[in-house]
Amino acid sequence: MLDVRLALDAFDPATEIAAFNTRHHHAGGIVTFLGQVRDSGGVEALELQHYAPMTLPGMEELARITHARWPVEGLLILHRSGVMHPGDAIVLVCAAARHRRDAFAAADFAMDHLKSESWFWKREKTAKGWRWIEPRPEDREDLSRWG
Amino acid sequence: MLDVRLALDAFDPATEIAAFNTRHHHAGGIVTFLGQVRDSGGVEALELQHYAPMTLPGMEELARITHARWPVEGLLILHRSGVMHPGDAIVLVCAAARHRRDAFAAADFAMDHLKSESWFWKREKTAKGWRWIEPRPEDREDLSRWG
Amino acid sequence: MAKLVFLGRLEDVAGMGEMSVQPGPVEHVLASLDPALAVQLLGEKVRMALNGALLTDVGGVVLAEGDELAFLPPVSGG
Amino acid sequence: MAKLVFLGRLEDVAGMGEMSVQPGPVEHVLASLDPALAVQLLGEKVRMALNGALLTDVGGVVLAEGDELAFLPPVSGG
Repeated sequence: MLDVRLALDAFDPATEIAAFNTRHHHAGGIVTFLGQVRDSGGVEALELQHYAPMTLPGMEELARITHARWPVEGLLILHRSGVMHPGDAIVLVCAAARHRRDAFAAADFAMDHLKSESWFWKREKTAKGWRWIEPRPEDREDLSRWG
Repeated sequence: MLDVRLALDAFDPATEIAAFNTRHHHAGGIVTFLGQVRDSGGVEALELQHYAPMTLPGMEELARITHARWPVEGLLILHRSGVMHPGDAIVLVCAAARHRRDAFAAADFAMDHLKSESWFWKREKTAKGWRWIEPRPEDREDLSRWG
Repeated sequence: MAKLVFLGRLEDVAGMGEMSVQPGPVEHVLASLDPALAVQLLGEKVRMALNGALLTDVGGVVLAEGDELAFLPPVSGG
Repeated sequence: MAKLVFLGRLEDVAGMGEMSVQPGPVEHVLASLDPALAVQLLGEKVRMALNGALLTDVGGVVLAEGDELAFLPPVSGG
Protein backbone atom coordinates (compact mmCIF):
# COMPACT_ATOMS: atom_id res chain seq x y z
CA MET A 1 0.00 0.00 0.00
CA LEU A 2 2.84 2.36 0.92
CA ASP A 3 5.69 2.02 -1.57
CA VAL A 4 8.72 4.15 -0.68
CA ARG A 5 11.98 3.90 -2.56
CA LEU A 6 15.29 5.70 -2.89
CA ALA A 7 16.63 5.22 -6.43
CA LEU A 8 20.40 5.31 -6.81
CA ASP A 9 20.09 5.01 -10.59
CA ALA A 10 17.77 6.51 -13.21
CA PHE A 11 14.17 5.30 -13.12
CA ASP A 12 11.51 5.46 -15.83
CA PRO A 13 8.53 7.42 -14.52
CA ALA A 14 6.14 6.18 -17.23
CA THR A 15 6.77 2.56 -16.22
CA GLU A 16 6.31 3.37 -12.54
CA ILE A 17 3.09 5.31 -13.17
CA ALA A 18 1.67 2.53 -15.33
CA ALA A 19 2.43 -0.06 -12.62
CA PHE A 20 0.89 2.12 -9.90
CA ASN A 21 -2.26 2.73 -11.95
CA THR A 22 -2.60 -1.00 -12.61
CA ARG A 23 -2.29 -1.70 -8.88
CA HIS A 24 -4.99 0.90 -8.11
CA HIS A 25 -7.29 0.17 -10.99
CA HIS A 26 -10.42 0.78 -8.94
CA ALA A 27 -9.44 3.90 -7.03
CA GLY A 28 -11.67 6.81 -7.99
CA GLY A 29 -8.77 9.21 -8.44
CA ILE A 30 -5.01 9.02 -8.89
CA VAL A 31 -2.81 12.10 -8.65
CA THR A 32 0.76 11.90 -9.83
CA PHE A 33 3.57 14.40 -9.45
CA LEU A 34 6.75 14.02 -11.48
CA GLY A 35 9.68 16.34 -10.83
CA GLN A 36 12.35 16.53 -13.51
CA VAL A 37 15.66 18.33 -13.96
CA ARG A 38 14.84 21.55 -15.81
CA ASP A 39 16.76 22.53 -18.89
CA SER A 40 17.60 26.09 -17.91
CA GLY A 41 20.13 28.50 -16.49
CA GLY A 42 23.10 26.73 -17.96
CA VAL A 43 22.79 23.84 -15.51
CA GLU A 44 24.63 20.88 -17.01
CA ALA A 45 24.09 18.46 -14.15
CA LEU A 46 22.52 18.24 -10.73
CA GLU A 47 23.57 16.03 -7.85
CA LEU A 48 21.44 15.01 -4.93
CA GLN A 49 23.34 13.62 -2.00
CA HIS A 50 21.55 11.51 0.59
CA TYR A 51 22.58 10.10 3.97
CA ALA A 52 21.70 6.43 4.08
CA PRO A 53 20.88 6.10 7.79
CA MET A 54 18.31 8.92 7.59
CA THR A 55 17.06 9.64 4.07
CA LEU A 56 14.96 6.57 3.31
CA PRO A 57 13.69 6.22 6.91
CA GLY A 58 12.60 9.88 6.71
CA MET A 59 10.74 9.25 3.44
CA GLU A 60 9.02 6.21 4.99
CA GLU A 61 7.94 8.31 7.97
CA LEU A 62 6.55 10.95 5.60
CA ALA A 63 4.53 8.25 3.80
CA ARG A 64 3.08 7.09 7.13
CA ILE A 65 2.17 10.66 8.12
CA THR A 66 0.57 11.32 4.73
CA HIS A 67 -1.43 8.10 4.96
CA ALA A 68 -2.57 8.92 8.51
CA ARG A 69 -3.75 12.35 7.39
CA TRP A 70 -5.63 11.45 4.18
CA PRO A 71 -7.58 8.32 3.28
CA VAL A 72 -5.31 7.17 0.47
CA GLU A 73 -5.62 3.63 -0.85
CA GLY A 74 -2.11 3.69 -2.24
CA LEU A 75 0.92 5.96 -2.05
CA LEU A 76 4.22 5.81 -3.92
CA ILE A 77 7.18 8.00 -3.02
CA LEU A 78 10.20 7.46 -5.25
CA HIS A 79 13.20 9.79 -5.08
CA ARG A 80 16.50 9.80 -6.95
CA SER A 81 19.88 10.28 -5.40
CA GLY A 82 23.07 10.80 -7.40
CA VAL A 83 24.02 12.76 -10.52
CA MET A 84 21.25 13.73 -12.95
CA HIS A 85 21.01 15.69 -16.20
CA PRO A 86 18.30 17.90 -17.74
CA GLY A 87 15.19 15.84 -18.45
CA ASP A 88 16.00 13.18 -15.85
CA ALA A 89 13.34 12.28 -13.31
CA ILE A 90 14.09 13.43 -9.75
CA VAL A 91 10.99 12.52 -7.81
CA LEU A 92 7.70 10.74 -8.38
CA VAL A 93 4.74 10.79 -6.00
CA CYS A 94 1.54 8.87 -6.81
CA ALA A 95 -1.53 8.96 -4.56
CA ALA A 96 -4.66 6.86 -5.14
CA ALA A 97 -7.84 7.63 -3.24
CA ARG A 98 -11.53 7.09 -3.41
CA HIS A 99 -12.11 10.82 -3.77
CA ARG A 100 -10.29 13.30 -5.96
CA ARG A 101 -9.58 15.95 -3.34
CA ASP A 102 -7.88 13.44 -1.01
CA ALA A 103 -5.58 12.29 -3.80
CA PHE A 104 -4.62 15.88 -4.69
CA ALA A 105 -4.03 16.84 -1.05
CA ALA A 106 -1.94 13.76 -0.27
CA ALA A 107 0.35 14.23 -3.29
CA ASP A 108 0.68 17.98 -2.65
CA PHE A 109 1.41 17.47 1.08
CA ALA A 110 3.98 14.75 0.40
CA MET A 111 5.77 16.92 -2.19
CA ASP A 112 5.91 20.01 0.04
CA HIS A 113 7.44 17.95 2.83
CA LEU A 114 9.81 16.07 0.54
CA LYS A 115 11.16 19.35 -0.85
CA SER A 116 11.68 21.05 2.49
CA GLU A 117 12.22 18.33 5.06
CA SER A 118 13.75 15.28 3.46
CA TRP A 119 17.45 14.58 3.87
CA PHE A 120 18.85 15.57 0.49
CA TRP A 121 21.57 18.06 -0.32
CA LYS A 122 21.68 19.47 -3.82
CA ARG A 123 24.45 20.86 -5.96
CA GLU A 124 24.41 22.06 -9.53
CA LYS A 125 27.09 22.01 -12.18
CA THR A 126 27.43 24.92 -14.59
CA ALA A 127 30.33 26.05 -16.77
CA LYS A 128 31.80 27.48 -13.54
CA GLY A 129 31.80 24.13 -11.80
CA TRP A 130 29.78 22.59 -8.97
CA ARG A 131 27.92 24.76 -6.47
CA TRP A 132 25.88 23.69 -3.43
CA ILE A 133 22.30 25.00 -3.38
CA GLU A 134 20.90 26.69 -0.29
CA PRO A 135 17.31 26.03 0.82
CA ARG A 136 14.72 28.36 -0.73
CA PRO A 137 12.42 30.43 1.52
CA GLU A 138 9.46 29.31 -0.65
CA ASP A 139 9.94 25.74 0.55
CA ARG A 140 9.27 26.85 4.13
CA GLU A 141 6.25 28.86 2.98
CA ASP A 142 4.84 25.84 1.16
CA LEU A 143 5.08 23.85 4.39
CA SER A 144 3.24 26.48 6.40
CA ARG A 145 0.13 25.82 4.26
CA TRP A 146 -0.44 22.57 6.15
CA GLY A 147 -0.67 24.08 9.65
CA MET B 1 0.62 23.00 -26.12
CA LEU B 2 -3.07 22.68 -25.27
CA ASP B 3 -4.32 19.19 -26.12
CA VAL B 4 -8.05 18.73 -25.54
CA ARG B 5 -9.90 15.61 -26.58
CA LEU B 6 -13.26 13.93 -26.13
CA ALA B 7 -12.81 10.15 -26.31
CA LEU B 8 -15.79 8.17 -27.57
CA ASP B 9 -13.96 4.89 -26.91
CA ALA B 10 -11.73 3.61 -24.11
CA PHE B 11 -8.29 5.20 -23.85
CA ASP B 12 -5.16 3.93 -22.13
CA PRO B 13 -4.08 6.48 -19.52
CA ALA B 14 -0.56 5.03 -19.14
CA THR B 15 0.12 5.55 -22.86
CA GLU B 16 -1.25 9.09 -22.75
CA ILE B 17 0.77 9.98 -19.64
CA ALA B 18 3.96 8.56 -21.14
CA ALA B 19 3.44 10.59 -24.35
CA PHE B 20 2.72 13.77 -22.40
CA ASN B 21 5.81 13.32 -20.22
CA THR B 22 7.96 12.74 -23.29
CA ARG B 23 6.61 15.94 -24.85
CA HIS B 24 7.40 17.89 -21.66
CA HIS B 25 10.69 16.27 -20.82
CA HIS B 26 12.21 19.50 -19.54
CA ALA B 27 9.33 20.90 -17.52
CA GLY B 28 10.25 21.10 -13.85
CA GLY B 29 7.00 19.52 -12.69
CA ILE B 30 4.17 17.48 -14.18
CA VAL B 31 0.94 16.84 -12.29
CA THR B 32 -1.45 14.22 -13.57
CA PHE B 33 -4.98 13.43 -12.45
CA LEU B 34 -6.64 10.21 -13.56
CA GLY B 35 -10.28 9.59 -12.72
CA GLN B 36 -11.54 6.02 -12.97
CA VAL B 37 -14.86 4.24 -12.51
CA ARG B 38 -14.89 3.05 -8.90
CA ASP B 39 -15.71 -0.51 -8.08
CA SER B 40 -18.29 0.13 -5.38
CA GLY B 41 -21.93 0.38 -4.47
CA GLY B 42 -23.04 -2.32 -6.87
CA VAL B 43 -22.45 -0.07 -9.88
CA GLU B 44 -22.11 -2.32 -12.93
CA ALA B 45 -21.71 0.41 -15.53
CA LEU B 46 -21.62 4.15 -15.87
CA GLU B 47 -22.63 6.21 -18.88
CA LEU B 48 -21.56 9.73 -19.63
CA GLN B 49 -23.60 11.49 -22.23
CA HIS B 50 -22.21 14.53 -24.03
CA TYR B 51 -23.72 17.07 -26.39
CA ALA B 52 -21.46 17.43 -29.41
CA PRO B 53 -22.07 21.12 -30.18
CA MET B 54 -21.11 22.14 -26.64
CA THR B 55 -19.06 19.55 -24.76
CA LEU B 56 -15.73 19.67 -26.58
CA PRO B 57 -15.92 23.46 -27.19
CA GLY B 58 -16.52 23.88 -23.44
CA MET B 59 -13.49 21.73 -22.61
CA GLU B 60 -11.36 23.77 -25.03
CA GLU B 61 -12.50 26.99 -23.38
CA LEU B 62 -11.61 25.55 -19.95
CA ALA B 63 -8.12 24.72 -21.24
CA ARG B 64 -7.68 28.31 -22.46
CA ILE B 65 -8.85 29.72 -19.10
CA THR B 66 -6.54 27.38 -17.18
CA HIS B 67 -3.61 28.35 -19.38
CA ALA B 68 -4.38 32.07 -18.98
CA ARG B 69 -4.46 31.69 -15.20
CA TRP B 70 -1.34 29.59 -14.61
CA PRO B 71 1.97 29.53 -16.49
CA VAL B 72 1.69 25.98 -17.76
CA GLU B 73 3.96 24.79 -20.56
CA GLY B 74 1.59 22.02 -21.52
CA LEU B 75 -1.94 20.96 -20.67
CA LEU B 76 -3.86 17.83 -21.64
CA ILE B 77 -7.57 17.43 -20.98
CA LEU B 78 -8.97 14.09 -22.12
CA HIS B 79 -12.50 13.02 -21.19
CA ARG B 80 -14.49 9.91 -22.02
CA SER B 81 -18.06 9.83 -23.20
CA GLY B 82 -20.15 6.66 -23.51
CA VAL B 83 -20.57 3.52 -21.42
CA MET B 84 -17.81 2.57 -18.97
CA HIS B 85 -17.23 -0.19 -16.42
CA PRO B 86 -15.38 -0.32 -13.08
CA GLY B 87 -11.68 0.31 -13.59
CA ASP B 88 -12.17 2.21 -16.86
CA ALA B 89 -10.56 5.64 -17.23
CA ILE B 90 -13.03 8.54 -17.25
CA VAL B 91 -10.85 11.61 -17.32
CA LEU B 92 -7.16 12.46 -17.56
CA VAL B 93 -5.67 15.89 -16.91
CA CYS B 94 -1.92 16.50 -17.24
CA ALA B 95 -0.29 19.85 -16.49
CA ALA B 96 3.39 20.62 -17.07
CA ALA B 97 4.94 23.74 -15.59
CA ARG B 98 8.28 25.18 -14.64
CA HIS B 99 7.25 25.22 -11.00
CA ARG B 100 5.52 22.56 -8.97
CA ARG B 101 2.80 24.71 -7.42
CA ASP B 102 1.62 25.97 -10.83
CA ALA B 103 1.29 22.42 -12.14
CA PHE B 104 -0.72 21.33 -9.08
CA ALA B 105 -2.99 24.38 -9.22
CA ALA B 106 -3.66 24.07 -12.95
CA ALA B 107 -4.61 20.37 -12.74
CA ASP B 108 -6.74 20.92 -9.64
CA PHE B 109 -8.51 23.95 -11.17
CA ALA B 110 -9.19 22.12 -14.44
CA MET B 111 -10.61 19.09 -12.61
CA ASP B 112 -12.90 21.14 -10.36
CA HIS B 113 -14.33 22.91 -13.40
CA LEU B 114 -14.59 19.75 -15.48
CA LYS B 115 -16.58 18.05 -12.72
CA SER B 116 -19.01 20.86 -12.12
CA GLU B 117 -19.26 22.84 -15.33
CA SER B 118 -18.57 20.63 -18.31
CA TRP B 119 -21.44 19.36 -20.41
CA PHE B 120 -21.73 15.76 -19.33
CA TRP B 121 -24.72 13.92 -17.94
CA LYS B 122 -24.09 10.77 -15.94
CA ARG B 123 -26.16 7.69 -15.26
CA GLU B 124 -25.29 4.53 -13.39
CA LYS B 125 -26.44 0.97 -13.86
CA THR B 126 -27.06 -1.24 -10.84
CA ALA B 127 -29.11 -4.41 -10.43
CA LYS B 128 -32.16 -2.10 -10.41
CA GLY B 129 -31.35 -0.67 -13.82
CA TRP B 130 -30.13 2.71 -15.04
CA ARG B 131 -30.48 5.86 -12.93
CA TRP B 132 -29.51 9.45 -13.79
CA ILE B 133 -27.16 11.09 -11.27
CA GLU B 134 -27.92 14.53 -9.88
CA PRO B 135 -25.13 17.06 -9.35
CA ARG B 136 -23.44 16.88 -5.94
CA PRO B 137 -23.30 19.98 -3.72
CA GLU B 138 -19.57 19.27 -3.14
CA ASP B 139 -18.88 20.02 -6.81
CA ARG B 140 -20.17 23.58 -6.32
CA GLU B 141 -18.14 23.93 -3.12
CA ASP B 142 -15.00 22.79 -4.93
CA LEU B 143 -15.55 25.52 -7.51
CA SER B 144 -15.94 28.23 -4.90
CA ARG B 145 -12.32 27.64 -3.85
CA TRP B 146 -11.13 29.48 -6.97
CA GLY B 147 -12.90 32.81 -6.30
CA MET C 1 -37.97 21.13 -39.91
CA ALA C 2 -36.22 22.12 -36.68
CA LYS C 3 -34.90 19.80 -34.00
CA LEU C 4 -35.34 19.54 -30.22
CA VAL C 5 -32.61 17.69 -28.29
CA PHE C 6 -33.23 16.25 -24.82
CA LEU C 7 -30.16 15.57 -22.65
CA GLY C 8 -29.73 13.49 -19.52
CA ARG C 9 -32.90 12.59 -17.63
CA LEU C 10 -34.97 14.67 -20.07
CA GLU C 11 -34.31 11.98 -22.66
CA ASP C 12 -36.13 9.51 -20.44
CA VAL C 13 -39.00 11.94 -19.84
CA ALA C 14 -39.38 12.54 -23.58
CA GLY C 15 -38.88 8.88 -24.43
CA MET C 16 -36.40 9.93 -27.12
CA GLY C 17 -33.20 11.91 -27.50
CA GLU C 18 -34.32 14.08 -30.40
CA MET C 19 -37.57 15.24 -31.92
CA SER C 20 -38.30 16.96 -35.23
CA VAL C 21 -40.69 19.88 -34.94
CA GLN C 22 -42.16 22.52 -37.21
CA PRO C 23 -40.15 25.76 -37.22
CA GLY C 24 -41.79 28.67 -35.44
CA PRO C 25 -41.83 30.53 -32.11
CA VAL C 26 -40.50 28.40 -29.23
CA GLU C 27 -43.68 29.08 -27.27
CA HIS C 28 -45.74 27.47 -30.06
CA VAL C 29 -43.36 24.51 -30.31
CA LEU C 30 -43.58 23.84 -26.57
CA ALA C 31 -47.36 24.20 -26.58
CA SER C 32 -47.56 21.40 -29.16
CA LEU C 33 -45.74 18.91 -26.85
CA ASP C 34 -47.13 16.55 -24.22
CA PRO C 35 -47.81 18.94 -21.30
CA ALA C 36 -45.98 16.61 -18.85
CA LEU C 37 -42.86 16.93 -21.00
CA ALA C 38 -43.26 20.69 -21.50
CA VAL C 39 -43.41 21.22 -17.73
CA GLN C 40 -40.11 19.36 -17.30
CA LEU C 41 -38.44 21.24 -20.16
CA LEU C 42 -39.40 24.56 -18.58
CA GLY C 43 -38.09 23.54 -15.11
CA GLU C 44 -36.05 26.32 -13.55
CA LYS C 45 -32.81 24.27 -13.54
CA VAL C 46 -33.06 23.38 -17.22
CA ARG C 47 -30.99 25.55 -19.54
CA MET C 48 -31.48 25.89 -23.27
CA ALA C 49 -29.01 26.21 -26.12
CA LEU C 50 -29.81 27.22 -29.68
CA ASN C 51 -27.38 25.72 -32.19
CA GLY C 52 -24.85 25.18 -29.39
CA ALA C 53 -25.09 28.66 -27.82
CA LEU C 54 -26.71 29.07 -24.41
CA LEU C 55 -29.85 31.18 -24.33
CA THR C 56 -30.40 33.54 -21.43
CA ASP C 57 -34.12 33.76 -22.21
CA VAL C 58 -36.28 31.86 -24.70
CA GLY C 59 -38.87 34.61 -24.85
CA GLY C 60 -39.27 35.69 -28.47
CA VAL C 61 -36.97 32.99 -29.88
CA VAL C 62 -38.19 31.66 -33.21
CA LEU C 63 -36.88 28.34 -34.54
CA ALA C 64 -35.91 28.54 -38.19
CA GLU C 65 -35.53 25.66 -40.63
CA GLY C 66 -32.52 23.51 -39.50
CA ASP C 67 -32.25 25.06 -36.04
CA GLU C 68 -31.41 22.83 -33.08
CA LEU C 69 -32.76 23.68 -29.64
CA ALA C 70 -31.23 21.64 -26.79
CA PHE C 71 -32.63 21.23 -23.28
CA LEU C 72 -29.83 20.82 -20.74
CA PRO C 73 -30.56 19.64 -17.19
CA PRO C 74 -27.90 20.27 -14.52
CA VAL C 75 -24.64 18.54 -15.44
CA SER C 76 -23.45 15.74 -13.19
CA GLY C 77 -19.76 15.73 -14.02
CA GLY C 78 -17.26 13.12 -15.04
CA MET D 1 37.47 4.16 16.00
CA ALA D 2 34.41 6.38 15.52
CA LYS D 3 33.34 8.15 12.34
CA LEU D 4 32.40 11.73 11.46
CA VAL D 5 30.25 12.24 8.33
CA PHE D 6 30.07 15.58 6.51
CA LEU D 7 27.06 16.18 4.25
CA GLY D 8 26.45 18.77 1.54
CA ARG D 9 28.74 21.80 1.54
CA LEU D 10 30.42 20.55 4.73
CA GLU D 11 32.04 17.84 2.63
CA ASP D 12 33.79 20.55 0.61
CA VAL D 13 34.84 22.40 3.77
CA ALA D 14 36.27 19.21 5.28
CA GLY D 15 37.81 18.11 1.98
CA MET D 16 36.34 14.65 2.57
CA GLY D 17 32.98 12.98 3.21
CA GLU D 18 34.02 10.94 6.22
CA MET D 19 36.74 11.02 8.83
CA SER D 20 37.85 8.41 11.37
CA VAL D 21 38.41 9.80 14.84
CA GLN D 22 39.30 8.47 18.27
CA PRO D 23 36.25 7.69 20.42
CA GLY D 24 35.62 10.11 23.26
CA PRO D 25 33.60 13.19 24.23
CA VAL D 26 32.38 15.15 21.18
CA GLU D 27 33.95 18.33 22.56
CA HIS D 28 37.37 16.62 22.52
CA VAL D 29 36.83 15.27 19.01
CA LEU D 30 35.90 18.71 17.67
CA ALA D 31 38.84 20.34 19.46
CA SER D 32 41.18 18.01 17.57
CA LEU D 33 39.94 19.22 14.14
CA ASP D 34 41.11 22.12 11.98
CA PRO D 35 39.52 25.12 13.76
CA ALA D 36 38.12 26.47 10.43
CA LEU D 37 36.24 23.19 9.99
CA ALA D 38 35.10 23.03 13.62
CA VAL D 39 33.56 26.51 13.33
CA GLN D 40 31.53 25.42 10.32
CA LEU D 41 30.41 22.19 11.98
CA LEU D 42 29.14 24.14 14.98
CA GLY D 43 27.23 26.68 12.82
CA GLU D 44 23.76 27.29 14.19
CA LYS D 45 22.01 25.83 11.12
CA VAL D 46 23.99 22.59 11.20
CA ARG D 47 22.22 19.69 12.88
CA MET D 48 23.87 16.56 14.19
CA ALA D 49 22.77 12.93 14.15
CA LEU D 50 24.32 10.10 16.14
CA ASN D 51 23.93 6.74 14.40
CA GLY D 52 21.04 8.14 12.35
CA ALA D 53 19.13 9.79 15.22
CA LEU D 54 19.01 13.58 15.47
CA LEU D 55 20.62 15.08 18.55
CA THR D 56 18.95 17.99 20.27
CA ASP D 57 22.18 18.90 22.05
CA VAL D 58 25.71 17.52 21.72
CA GLY D 59 26.68 18.59 25.23
CA GLY D 60 27.89 15.54 27.09
CA VAL D 61 27.71 13.19 24.09
CA VAL D 62 30.53 10.66 24.09
CA LEU D 63 31.42 8.79 20.89
CA ALA D 64 31.91 5.09 21.47
CA GLU D 65 33.77 2.63 19.25
CA GLY D 66 31.84 2.29 15.97
CA ASP D 67 29.62 5.34 16.50
CA GLU D 68 28.81 7.56 13.53
CA LEU D 69 28.26 11.29 14.07
CA ALA D 70 26.84 13.13 11.02
CA PHE D 71 26.84 16.88 10.43
CA LEU D 72 23.78 17.95 8.44
CA PRO D 73 23.56 21.41 6.90
CA PRO D 74 20.11 22.69 5.85
CA VAL D 75 18.54 20.40 3.26
CA SER D 76 17.94 21.82 -0.19
CA GLY D 77 15.25 19.50 -1.43
CA GLY D 78 14.73 17.39 -4.50
